[in-house]
Amino acid sequence: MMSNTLLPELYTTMKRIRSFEERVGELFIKGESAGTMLHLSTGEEIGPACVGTAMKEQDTFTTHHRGHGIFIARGGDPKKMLAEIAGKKDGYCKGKGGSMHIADMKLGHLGANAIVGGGIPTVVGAGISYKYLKEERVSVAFFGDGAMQQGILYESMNMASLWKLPVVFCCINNQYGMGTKIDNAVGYKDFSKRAESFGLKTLHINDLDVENAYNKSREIIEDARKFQPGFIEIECYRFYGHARMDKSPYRNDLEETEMRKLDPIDYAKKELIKNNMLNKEEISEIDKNILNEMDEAMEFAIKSPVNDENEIFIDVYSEKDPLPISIDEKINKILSN
Amino acid sequence: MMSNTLLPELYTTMKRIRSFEERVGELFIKGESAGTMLHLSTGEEIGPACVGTAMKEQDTFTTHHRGHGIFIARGGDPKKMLAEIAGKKDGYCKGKGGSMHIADMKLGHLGANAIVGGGIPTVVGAGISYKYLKEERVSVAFFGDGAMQQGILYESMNMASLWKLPVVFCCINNQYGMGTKIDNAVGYKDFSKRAESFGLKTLHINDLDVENAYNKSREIIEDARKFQPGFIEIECYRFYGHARMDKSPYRNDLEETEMRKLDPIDYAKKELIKNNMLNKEEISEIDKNILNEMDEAMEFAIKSPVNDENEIFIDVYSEKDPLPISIDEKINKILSN
Amino acid sequence: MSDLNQNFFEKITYRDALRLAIHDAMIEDKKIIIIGVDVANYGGAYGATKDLLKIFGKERVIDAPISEPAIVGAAVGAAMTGLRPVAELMYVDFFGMSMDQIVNQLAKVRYMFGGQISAPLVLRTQGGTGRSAGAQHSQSLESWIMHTPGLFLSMPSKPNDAYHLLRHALRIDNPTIFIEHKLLYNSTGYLDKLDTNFSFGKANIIREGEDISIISYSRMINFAEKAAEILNQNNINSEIIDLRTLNPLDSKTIIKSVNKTKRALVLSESNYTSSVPSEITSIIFENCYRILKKPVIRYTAEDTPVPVAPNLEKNYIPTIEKIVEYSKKLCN
Amino acid sequence: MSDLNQNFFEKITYRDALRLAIHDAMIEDKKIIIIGVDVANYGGAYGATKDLLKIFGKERVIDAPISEPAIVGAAVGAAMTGLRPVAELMYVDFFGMSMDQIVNQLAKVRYMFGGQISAPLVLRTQGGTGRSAGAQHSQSLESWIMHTPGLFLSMPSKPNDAYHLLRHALRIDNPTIFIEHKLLYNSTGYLDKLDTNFSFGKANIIREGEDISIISYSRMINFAEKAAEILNQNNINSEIIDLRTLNPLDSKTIIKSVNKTKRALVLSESNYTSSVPSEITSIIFENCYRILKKPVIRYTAEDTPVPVAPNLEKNYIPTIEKIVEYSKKLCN
Ligand SMILES: Cc1ncc(C[n+]2csc(CCOP(=O)(O)OP(=O)(O)O)c2C)c(N)n1
Ligand SMILES: Cc1ncc(C[n+]2csc(CCOP(=O)(O)OP(=O)(O)O)c2C)c(N)n1
Ligand SMILES: [Mg+2]
Ligand SMILES: [Mg+2]
Repeated sequence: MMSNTLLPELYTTMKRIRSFEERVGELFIKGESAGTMLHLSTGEEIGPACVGTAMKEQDTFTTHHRGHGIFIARGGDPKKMLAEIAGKKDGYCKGKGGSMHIADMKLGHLGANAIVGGGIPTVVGAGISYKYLKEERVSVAFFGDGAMQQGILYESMNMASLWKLPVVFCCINNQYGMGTKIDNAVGYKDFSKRAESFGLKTLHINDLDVENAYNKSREIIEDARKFQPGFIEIECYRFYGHARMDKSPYRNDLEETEMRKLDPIDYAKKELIKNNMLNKEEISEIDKNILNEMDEAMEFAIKSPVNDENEIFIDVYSEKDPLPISIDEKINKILSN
Repeated sequence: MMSNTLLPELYTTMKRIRSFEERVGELFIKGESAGTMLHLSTGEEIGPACVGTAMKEQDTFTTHHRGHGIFIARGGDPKKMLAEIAGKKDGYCKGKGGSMHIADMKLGHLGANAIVGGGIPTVVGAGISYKYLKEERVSVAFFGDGAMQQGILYESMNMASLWKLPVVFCCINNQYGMGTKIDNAVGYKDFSKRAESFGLKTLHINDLDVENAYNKSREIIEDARKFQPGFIEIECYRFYGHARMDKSPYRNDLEETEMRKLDPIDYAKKELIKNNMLNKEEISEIDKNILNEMDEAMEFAIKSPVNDENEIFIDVYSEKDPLPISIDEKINKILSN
Repeated sequence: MSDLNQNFFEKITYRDALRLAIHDAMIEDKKIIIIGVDVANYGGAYGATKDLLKIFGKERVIDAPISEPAIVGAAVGAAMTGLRPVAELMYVDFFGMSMDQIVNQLAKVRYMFGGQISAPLVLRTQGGTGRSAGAQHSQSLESWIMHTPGLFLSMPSKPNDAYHLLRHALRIDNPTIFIEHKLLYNSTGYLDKLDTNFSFGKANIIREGEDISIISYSRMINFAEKAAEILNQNNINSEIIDLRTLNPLDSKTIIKSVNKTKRALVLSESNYTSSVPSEITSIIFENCYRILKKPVIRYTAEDTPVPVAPNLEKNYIPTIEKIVEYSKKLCN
Repeated sequence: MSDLNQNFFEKITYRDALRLAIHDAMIEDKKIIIIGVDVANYGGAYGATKDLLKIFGKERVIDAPISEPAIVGAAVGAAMTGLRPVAELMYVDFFGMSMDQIVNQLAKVRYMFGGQISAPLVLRTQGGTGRSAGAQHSQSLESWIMHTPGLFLSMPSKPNDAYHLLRHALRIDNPTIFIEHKLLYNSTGYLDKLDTNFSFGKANIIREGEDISIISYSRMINFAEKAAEILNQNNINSEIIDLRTLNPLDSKTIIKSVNKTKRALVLSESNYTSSVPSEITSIIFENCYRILKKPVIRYTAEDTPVPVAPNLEKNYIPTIEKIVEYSKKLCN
């Protein structure tokens, strides 16, 4: 393995993301997922891998609804993630958040969000904190191309620029917002230009070279650390439907077939071999380890117990406060009047 | 009077605006205004005059809270405007809307708005209507520099651009949002660049030549009519406080004195004389007529009757619906149980 | 949607009743357009506008960018200038970002402008739990709307009501907020397009009874009906009132029923506090407190956000068993 | 704010009590920052943050662009990462555009994320009528917030309460929505910084009486007090309960009072339907319906938008005369 390359690591990250998402699909098929609102990042691994790897340990982030990949890239534990997606007690959020609200404060995951654009201003606030507290941290908001049409993004960009915050806005442009192709949602398609006009430093990634993407992303992140906020757009393709139930009838098979050929993982694998960074056996070994890891995660998630019913009432207010009174208690009290 | 110039007309419009706003101030001092939330456009007349004159009769618009000037430029009747500002029955909205909600559907005034940015998407909707109904109308949203930081503006710009709507966004940049100077609110100050990045044709006016501003604005409006939506920024200076009570302690006198020298009306007057378009007497005549008109409007507003109390309940629902039951009636009915 | 010309359907889904309503209205009135995220190509996240793009074309069925505030705002503008938009918010939870345009603009246009104009549009959306969609995609936010003067509010539980309420909303001059329920789309019932009994603003007495009035709307009606069967086996004859519209609210029918049964259970999937159920409870007490045999009970979702975990989500909202239990206690 | 070190003020404005509270908290806790439109240079539209910029500098007192959704969102993010923001919305009406960040984010952060974190911030704003500010600048929107699990809600009427509630909100781990009233800023009262009687979540019995309970909060307390004097001259001895916080709500004190007086008038400036007053009315009936001598009355603003015309605006909200009139009728 060459020492001046991160490609093996980046490959591994992408592969782990893909394998993880496969397990999410499996969990669903097994009837073990909490609901069907499972948004897979299959095919989009380059973004999470390059930006996720470029971030430092102390950095934080928010994600959109399609955030599993990003969290995996940032060290998320597949066990606790799958358990969360299954709505189980051992999940990151005790199963109360599910796929769209995974969070882990220890790893700097300030939360996934089911509201398109909802988690974007969070990083502005984090940036305010880090700058004020003189902590050398960057906070990154990940979101889709759809969120480029949410006004709060521009409010947030302006704030980051105005207050020179250590913040990066990262758009994973997978060409679709649900069933709507980007051309049907965007009047003029140059997202970097939008971000520039708000004073951000920009980066537009539109190829499969994850290492290059990583190097460039690192510059943006490090500039942000020096209070020049940035914007990264990573173009990719959503390989499958919007959520687990969607078969994408609104786009044609040819497009899917063609676009799926632009597979960042295949590309990285070929590069690894071509440049003698890893041989086939080494790659197989990596892949196998990943599969094992994910097998264990599956088992963990499925075996994880469900919550006690009382869990409904916990975490609404702080631990010091009494739990909200249940409706049952309220009603019985009234009936006893 | 030269025939190929509109300067006399533009001068008259600006002067009427200024005189009108003086009367609004007077109304307040006399204790005849409904409240104190009166936002004068004194010093900012160039924008309303150039864009307002560039619009055609059938065109429509929304304004922000500082919208008197625009409406005057679009033919608003000072009588009914002042009566509205006084909260009287003869006002445009029966005194129920006041200064911040003047509207007149007959003149295409789709409404002033007290929510910064609130009236912007309205013109997108108007644009959808006109395009669908094949009416050759343009709809213009007027707003301040503060609204450039409201996300809904960018959502609206994108829609106008995506759907190629006959819509123009017009920013009256008076350098302040209340007590906040534009540099403390905007990270990177090139509004045209923002608008361009959403696919709009842009125009930035930053001098006192109202006729030139008018000619350029007309191009933007006519392009919009051909479905190329546009953006106009007109830089100016808010001569007085934010609202009638504000003495602008947050900005220094020197700045005010210097900036007030950039008076579009003085400038136009000098141009008129220099170019022999009007002589001093003719200008005095115009000014006098305007003063008379405003005197009459004042009298009208002050004499206009107040509303019957029952007016509270009217216009909540359509004429076909019963009026909302008053609280008094509700309570008395319950008490009679 | 094969039977476009049929007038009576013995069994039709709630979804298809909605589609038919929009379809029929659009045939009648060229001013009606549809606008929303994924309403055209995708046919609506819950399929309520499926195929309408094909039938009416992209000038009338418009996929919008994910810009909910501007979607509502643009619909308001279009409604003010001659069109009659059916705007869709994919989830009622997106009221959050849209409340300015809904409450400060839409609801007040007519009033602020002294009656010069109104914004006759229908804002369709759907809410409720049942899909483990979590705290931001499962709320019941009708209380915000019912609290806002100027907005009609429809929440049908049955296909026939869905059809007629939507048709009505597309004819009148007031804006209507139309809240569907994500678990009702596949539910079925009859549809009589020529129904002469349907009357806007009137509650529907789904079941007559003497022992207890169960007052509800939207999906909870189904729960009430199932509970009623069980109660019946226990010799409790319940009257079920489906409010159908929350503004206007048919308090007369509620009061009349409670005056008869002298017991009332208000059933809703919304949160408990400061809510539609609080309103209805107040109205019943105000008018019937002297004759009530027992206090009015409001049975709602817990006063917490909605959890994802299916076992929690299930118990988060009212259950049929508990409806039965409380009803029995009321009838004791 | 000359007497920064004083502990007791015989007469201080509501505005200055708020300023002092923020000031004192900021001295104590370096994590507190202020963020909002015109909070720094301008000192707040209603002056509640005047001079704080000078004292604490622009790192802690931050003028924000007019981007309310992002202001709330940024405050949430800052609160999640170690600070304790006091965010300001200049008018409560701007809840409209901010509800997503308030309700879908702020209120749910702790719950959705399984208790890992909370967003301990205070969102200050002001509402109400009285300045002819019109339909979009005069609303009373506390009902939306009280309906939302996860948000504490304070609406003080007196300087002393304003001070202590704000101090409390800046110490606890829950987010608090803090709604002031535009006509209260110049009102005066005492302030005892060391007040040991003050207890968070407890209603304040402003006046004890036996004949009728008037339950209210915010500016309407002043109306209630004036009405009480007149009632007193008519031999009606009213008990006034100032709720101070709507979440938590001190139902115990309400119920205890009504159990004594057997008559209740719920007084609020909000709209009537599906509201805080509906909630309180329900609670009273539920607990006291058997002993009530008369139905509970909820006296609120009319169910219409707020008109600008001063003569209309005045009658749009409760009046002292009518409070007296209804109270008399209740005591008949
Ligand atoms: C504010 C809001 N509007 C609509 C939705 C419904 N929705 C969920 S995901 C999605 C598409 C988002 O597209 P994009 O941002 O590109 O992310 P992607 O799904 O492609 O990763 C939509 C419309 C939502 N969750 N939030
Ligand atoms: C959404 C919103 N935020 C804040 C305000 C309070 N406010 C009224 S006018 C104003 C300043 C607006 O500045 P700008 O848009 O530049 O217009 P100008 O007053 O300078 O004409 C502010 C902050 C408001 N009305 N609406
Ligand atoms: Mg996408
Ligand atoms: Mg300005």
